[in-house]
Amino acid sequence: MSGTRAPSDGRIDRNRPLSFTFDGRAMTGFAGDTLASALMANGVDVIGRGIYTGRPRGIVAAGVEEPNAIVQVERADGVSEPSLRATTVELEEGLRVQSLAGRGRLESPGDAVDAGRFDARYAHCDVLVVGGGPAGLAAALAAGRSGARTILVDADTELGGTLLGTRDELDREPALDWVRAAAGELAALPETTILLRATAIAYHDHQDILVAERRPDARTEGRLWHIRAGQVVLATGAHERLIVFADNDRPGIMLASAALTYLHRYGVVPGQRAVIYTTNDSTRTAAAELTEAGIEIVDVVDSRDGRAVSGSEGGDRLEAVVVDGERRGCDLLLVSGGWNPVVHLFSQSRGSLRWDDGLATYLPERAVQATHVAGSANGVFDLDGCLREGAAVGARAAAEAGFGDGRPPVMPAADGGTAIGRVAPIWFVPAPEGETAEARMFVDLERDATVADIRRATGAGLASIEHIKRYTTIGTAGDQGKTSGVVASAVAAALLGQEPGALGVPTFRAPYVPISFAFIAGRDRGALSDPIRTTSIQPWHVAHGAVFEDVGQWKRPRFFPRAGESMDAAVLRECAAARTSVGVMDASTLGKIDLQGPDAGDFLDRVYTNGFAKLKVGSCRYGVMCRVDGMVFDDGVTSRLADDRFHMTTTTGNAAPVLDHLEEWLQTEWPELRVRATSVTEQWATVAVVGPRSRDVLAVLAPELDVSADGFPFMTWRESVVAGLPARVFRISFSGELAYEINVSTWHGLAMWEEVMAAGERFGITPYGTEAMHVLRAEKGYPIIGQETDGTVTPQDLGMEWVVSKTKPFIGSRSHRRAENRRPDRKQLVALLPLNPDALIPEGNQLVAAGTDLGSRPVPMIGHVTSSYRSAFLGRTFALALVRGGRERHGEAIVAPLADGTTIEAWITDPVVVDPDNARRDG
Amino acid sequence: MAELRRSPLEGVALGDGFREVPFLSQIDLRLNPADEGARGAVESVVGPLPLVPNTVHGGHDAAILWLGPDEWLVVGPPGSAADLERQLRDTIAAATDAGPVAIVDVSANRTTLELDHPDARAILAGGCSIDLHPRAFGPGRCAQTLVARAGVILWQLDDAPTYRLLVRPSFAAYLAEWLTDAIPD
Amino acid sequence: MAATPSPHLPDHPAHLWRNPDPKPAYDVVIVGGGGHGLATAYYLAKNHGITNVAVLERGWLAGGNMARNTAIIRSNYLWDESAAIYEHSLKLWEELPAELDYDILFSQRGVMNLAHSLGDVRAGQRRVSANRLNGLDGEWLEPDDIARICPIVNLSSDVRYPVLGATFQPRGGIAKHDHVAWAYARAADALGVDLIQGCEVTGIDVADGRAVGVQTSRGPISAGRVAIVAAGHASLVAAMAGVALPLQSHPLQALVSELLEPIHPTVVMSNAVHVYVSQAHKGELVMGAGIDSYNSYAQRGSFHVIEHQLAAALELFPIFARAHVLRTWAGIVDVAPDASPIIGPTPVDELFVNCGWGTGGFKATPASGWVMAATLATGEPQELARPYALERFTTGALIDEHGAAGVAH
Amino acid sequence: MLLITCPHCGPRDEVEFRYGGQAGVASPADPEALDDATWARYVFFRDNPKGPFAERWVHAAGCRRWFDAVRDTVTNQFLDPEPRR
Repeated sequence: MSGTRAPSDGRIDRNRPLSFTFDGRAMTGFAGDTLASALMANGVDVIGRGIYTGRPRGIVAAGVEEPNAIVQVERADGVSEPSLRATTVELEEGLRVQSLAGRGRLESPGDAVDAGRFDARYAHCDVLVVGGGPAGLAAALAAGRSGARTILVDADTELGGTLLGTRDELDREPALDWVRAAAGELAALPETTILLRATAIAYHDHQDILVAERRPDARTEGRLWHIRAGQVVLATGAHERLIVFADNDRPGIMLASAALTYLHRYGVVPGQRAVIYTTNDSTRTAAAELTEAGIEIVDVVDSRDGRAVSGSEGGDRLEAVVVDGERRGCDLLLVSGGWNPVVHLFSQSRGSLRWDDGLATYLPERAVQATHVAGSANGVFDLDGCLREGAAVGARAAAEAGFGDGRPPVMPAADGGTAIGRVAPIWFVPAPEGETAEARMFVDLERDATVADIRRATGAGLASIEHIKRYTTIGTAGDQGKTSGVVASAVAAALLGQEPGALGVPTFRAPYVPISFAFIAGRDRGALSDPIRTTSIQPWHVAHGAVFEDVGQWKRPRFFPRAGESMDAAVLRECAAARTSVGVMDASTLGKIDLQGPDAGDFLDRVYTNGFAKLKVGSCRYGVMCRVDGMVFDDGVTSRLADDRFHMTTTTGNAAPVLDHLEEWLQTEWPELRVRATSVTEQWATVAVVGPRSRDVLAVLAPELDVSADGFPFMTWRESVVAGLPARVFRISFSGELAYEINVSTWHGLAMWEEVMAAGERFGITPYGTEAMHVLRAEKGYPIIGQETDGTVTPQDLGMEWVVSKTKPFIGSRSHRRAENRRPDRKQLVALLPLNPDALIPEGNQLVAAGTDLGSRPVPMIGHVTSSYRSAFLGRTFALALVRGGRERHGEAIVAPLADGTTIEAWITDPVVVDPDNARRDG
Repeated sequence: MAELRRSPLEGVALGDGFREVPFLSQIDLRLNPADEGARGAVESVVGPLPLVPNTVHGGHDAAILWLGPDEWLVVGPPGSAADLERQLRDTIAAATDAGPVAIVDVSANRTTLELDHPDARAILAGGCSIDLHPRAFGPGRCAQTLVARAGVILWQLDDAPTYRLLVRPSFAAYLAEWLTDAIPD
Repeated sequence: MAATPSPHLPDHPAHLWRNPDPKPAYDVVIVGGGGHGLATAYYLAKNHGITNVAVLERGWLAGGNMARNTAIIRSNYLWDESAAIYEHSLKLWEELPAELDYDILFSQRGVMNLAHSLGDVRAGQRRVSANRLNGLDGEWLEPDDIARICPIVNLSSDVRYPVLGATFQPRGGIAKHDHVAWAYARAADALGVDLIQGCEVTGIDVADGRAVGVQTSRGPISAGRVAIVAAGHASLVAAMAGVALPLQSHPLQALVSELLEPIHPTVVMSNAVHVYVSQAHKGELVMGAGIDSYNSYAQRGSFHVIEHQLAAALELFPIFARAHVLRTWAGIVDVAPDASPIIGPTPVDELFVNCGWGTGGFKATPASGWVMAATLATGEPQELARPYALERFTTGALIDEHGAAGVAH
Repeated sequence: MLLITCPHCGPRDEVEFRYGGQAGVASPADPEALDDATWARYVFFRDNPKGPFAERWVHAAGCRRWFDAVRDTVTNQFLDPEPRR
């Protein structure tokens, strides 16, 4: 016989039927059912198959420890989720459930992105109570009444824990009446929060507990709580264990407590003729309760009487068990092999465990964090004891958090209670036919692993539980060995001739229950997966069809194509405009740092390779920074605003790292320097006006400003009004052209850009993006940090001895004198001119000496291309490259072997290929 | 010039319960609080500096926020920064016993979002790890912290609670989208 | 060739190793019974005939990083020195199943490294070009090629960081880490090497500047040569002999999903968003994240690393949304300033180190053991190991695998 | 997620901080006077203890101040309740 729905009883809502399908068969359950209880009530025996053996498997448990009933669930909205435990899925209308043979399926709901939405919540409390059973409720009441900020989390849909599945009484009233009253009181406490359907999945360092809350009717499907708790009470309960004997995996064999839970909570009669097989007192009332439900009790087999079940018979459903060599017909075997306190979170918190012989299991021993354990999680199994310990621990936790006097509140008295007494464990029942039956003695049902597997592992020489776990895969499935871990350890110990607690258990890993990737990713998806940073001029770029590139978190215009124009054509056009007339680009993303203080000049002398202390007010200077190891870290132009004030610029990507670097040296090495560094990156928008007509544009915009070559020379800056806006204008150039960088308040960035465009219209002013910017600077041999450099390049390698002081120390100066950094064959920056002026060497391509044999491997490489472009100005291609001893090779040929087997030959030249005399820039 | 200014969230549709307060004046002050000359000079202009970390003197219209043991942010109404900076520089220059004070106009370096929503705490707790419970964080408190992936100066104005979030312009659209998306159920 | 993914694992051999008590003296004592230590012992015995060797393991064999990595194998490193040693390793991998007669589930399903920015593209092209000239199988993939090889990668231009291309090494892949370690252990044991577990080294005996033995929790053991092959704990062991190593130990986190039907046919890495993922033989997704910033021996990291990793992973692989995290864990990686290993002699005679493998340790296992064995056999650095000498930090001749992924713009 | 106590701002989540490695490594007063080995020791060699470790953090997303703390690298517990400056 299979399970049936009882005519009454249970905490389901029989007025709310819900339809669902299982492997295509239409079924009905009720609100309040789990998928497992509904399946059982519909007479389903086989929910899945053993992953290796293919043997039929039924429902074993009623909670997260279920090893068998694992299914694929498709919701009405089309979302399909693999590998869910039917025992933890709340039944809802329209579920389409499929059995699985060990592996789940990932499916996209059509072409649509998964509609599921999850979020996160940070929370802080004085006392966190995990588990809303009797011990947890008592603890929460004690803590909550003290005024402590208390959070109670419970994985179930309602509070009560095991009481939901028993008929226990308190003060001679149904225990659930007390639960209801306690829940009501807690809900009314202003500083107490109750989270239901909320599973604590991880206990990290510093009292950081992750709680996954399922929210079936909310806008977010789930919420991941990050709870920082002053004190933590773990009232996480215990899982009943199976007993290992031959063919112990047959549908109809289930945990005793689970069977009673199905009966009392869900109104499901799990079978008709039952044998109870127990090792302890927790099944004491089971027979009476089953009898009351009309189930015939065939036998009660108690290990403490020296009796044992050694085998089972049947097909897809249990038909009989073998008790002390005799066949007993039954369709239900209720098993209680003892109890495993749920110590997962305690262990994750680094608490230590100890073996307890009386309970034949591991118990919490010593906490490392502010962790308290109460109730059956602590080995206390009687209801009275759970309430008393819960109340005591809750009060103590609150007191340690500074609330209340630590005295526990009075709890109601349990009538009788459900102590388990001493456990007489049976790790596995020997079979009459000997060891051959061990291949049918299942230890880990989810991994289909048996006593035979463990015997093989120990026989191979393995003596560590971690090795045995890996050899057998026991404990590695989704249930993480909740029912099997202690048994496996004890079986292995027995086979090795050791005591049951000798081997310990494998490390408990977070999460306590499996949690979906989407649940953890939360809202950090799509547009919110990472900030998109844009400048104040972005609306113009978008309106004018810019193509963007990602530069860190920034989106920067790469080029501005006209209709039908290719990137190459657009970039050539943009470059030509800058070299022949005037171009404009948005340089707002450059890092900017305001440095103030009497020692600012000295400070810059120490952080830049060149000198700044003597820079005149009103002047600008290019500088290079190195790391302590002497490698180039960043570069930029720094201008003196006043005797005690500088305006530093950094590369876009290094804006934050450079500020951090400056603060680090200021705060930790040179606190005596009176310098303050403040980021002004986003205070200023920067519009670079570039080209021979840039002066004309500026003259139009700033009529009061003397823009003549003598009045506003190269590498100086002016404070001025430009287009009616207060501005700082820097005459600096990253293109080799006459150029100005106009800085205005970010509020004015777009207005300034528009004014520049209007003023430049008569000169054909052309906006350009990062690509043209890269070409223009490359033509001048200006390196880009991160493109010409890769953390292994010194300023000398870049041909920048001129920027490296010989007379003063700076960060990294000592490293430049190390042997390796003085080698003449270091890779040095050069330009390459392909013999074929149309041939473009791919960026990144490696280089070999002319005449190198390319027919064998490895081919000796002497450098690589860092940048490669078509130059509008030169009417040809060119590249920058780092080449071994490159400075001595000017005029030599070099070869780039391409991926397709062809080669490009090029001449090595000085890195400056346009206007080496700087006549254009200085014009 | 007001017509030429654009705030970072101009034209951006924002969710209920929050709005941009654009163009506030902001001056970053750096000085050693033990330097009585410098502190006296500064305080003669802006009023007492909050010396307790993460606290604020003042309110909606004018306030000083503690940013670090030697750093404060002076917030004022739009258009007041230039005068204030000049006044500070003049006063410090005249104070012969004042050590160095760094003064930087950072008005455009951050914009301000004001969150006035009954669930403001919960919304922020969706991405901000600091404890916003009234016992821990109330009116007159500020903190430099993270909300989701954006750095902010978080500042509680009143018991409502109303919060201000000062954020870099380039992160403002992200933060606004995050807040709009966060309005809880 | 790629084995067809199947939930079935091959049976392990019925005998793996003896569990001998330590002898009073060995020619070579290897401190550390991880993959590298076991491989070193095996090649000492097999290539050099040196079998009077003990491998001392504090816990259980291969229970450190070998048990905690994501089992990715590739050799497509940028620098010549790196490519040489990792390619030697890959060649050894290709022979390993037959040589060790153990199904280590070595699957050459290819390793793809995604580029999300123009800088990534440039760096990827540079690496592929170097790989090809060094004789490695490196390819550059355009998005269409990526779709062909791994259809589940999201190649939409609407994602936050669109995929612009990828490097690909077809010979790269994965293997089953425990099987690899046990295969080496079994083979070394069979050749006479003593694998001694539960034996913690508490001191290194140095006399006249020469290492002569070790103190252990199971008594003193004298040794002709001592090799420290202890991964995350290398600097602690070396310190026992007064040798300082430029290493910092950090957590490196990883996670695994439940068993899933085959969906992910290759290995995909994305340094830019700190994700790497493959689907192991039984069907679980195995995923690694970035290194936690702080020093730690805790074998656990901080959860925000996992949160970032999964958010990034779902941008790349939306279909993973409903896969479940089953377990998370961390190894302890020892990282040198240039992110390259340190192999060879130390200032103490007869004391050798092999450490600093950072995130590259698993794939290097065969070559690491090979070159270390040769170094121990001759007392001189093996040719491939020579660039990895401790002295490079003094001369400045670093092999900067950090810098090779320069990210500033 | 570690909870790190900034000496100014109090306890904050780890993501607000950046790690600075070993504390108390002073830069040499006169680097030029050092031989290559000594210089290399300063640049590249740091303690890597298992147990208490004096280290530096900067409250990068907060007050931007650097501070020292002692943390056990096995338990991650900070040993000074109030980190030293």
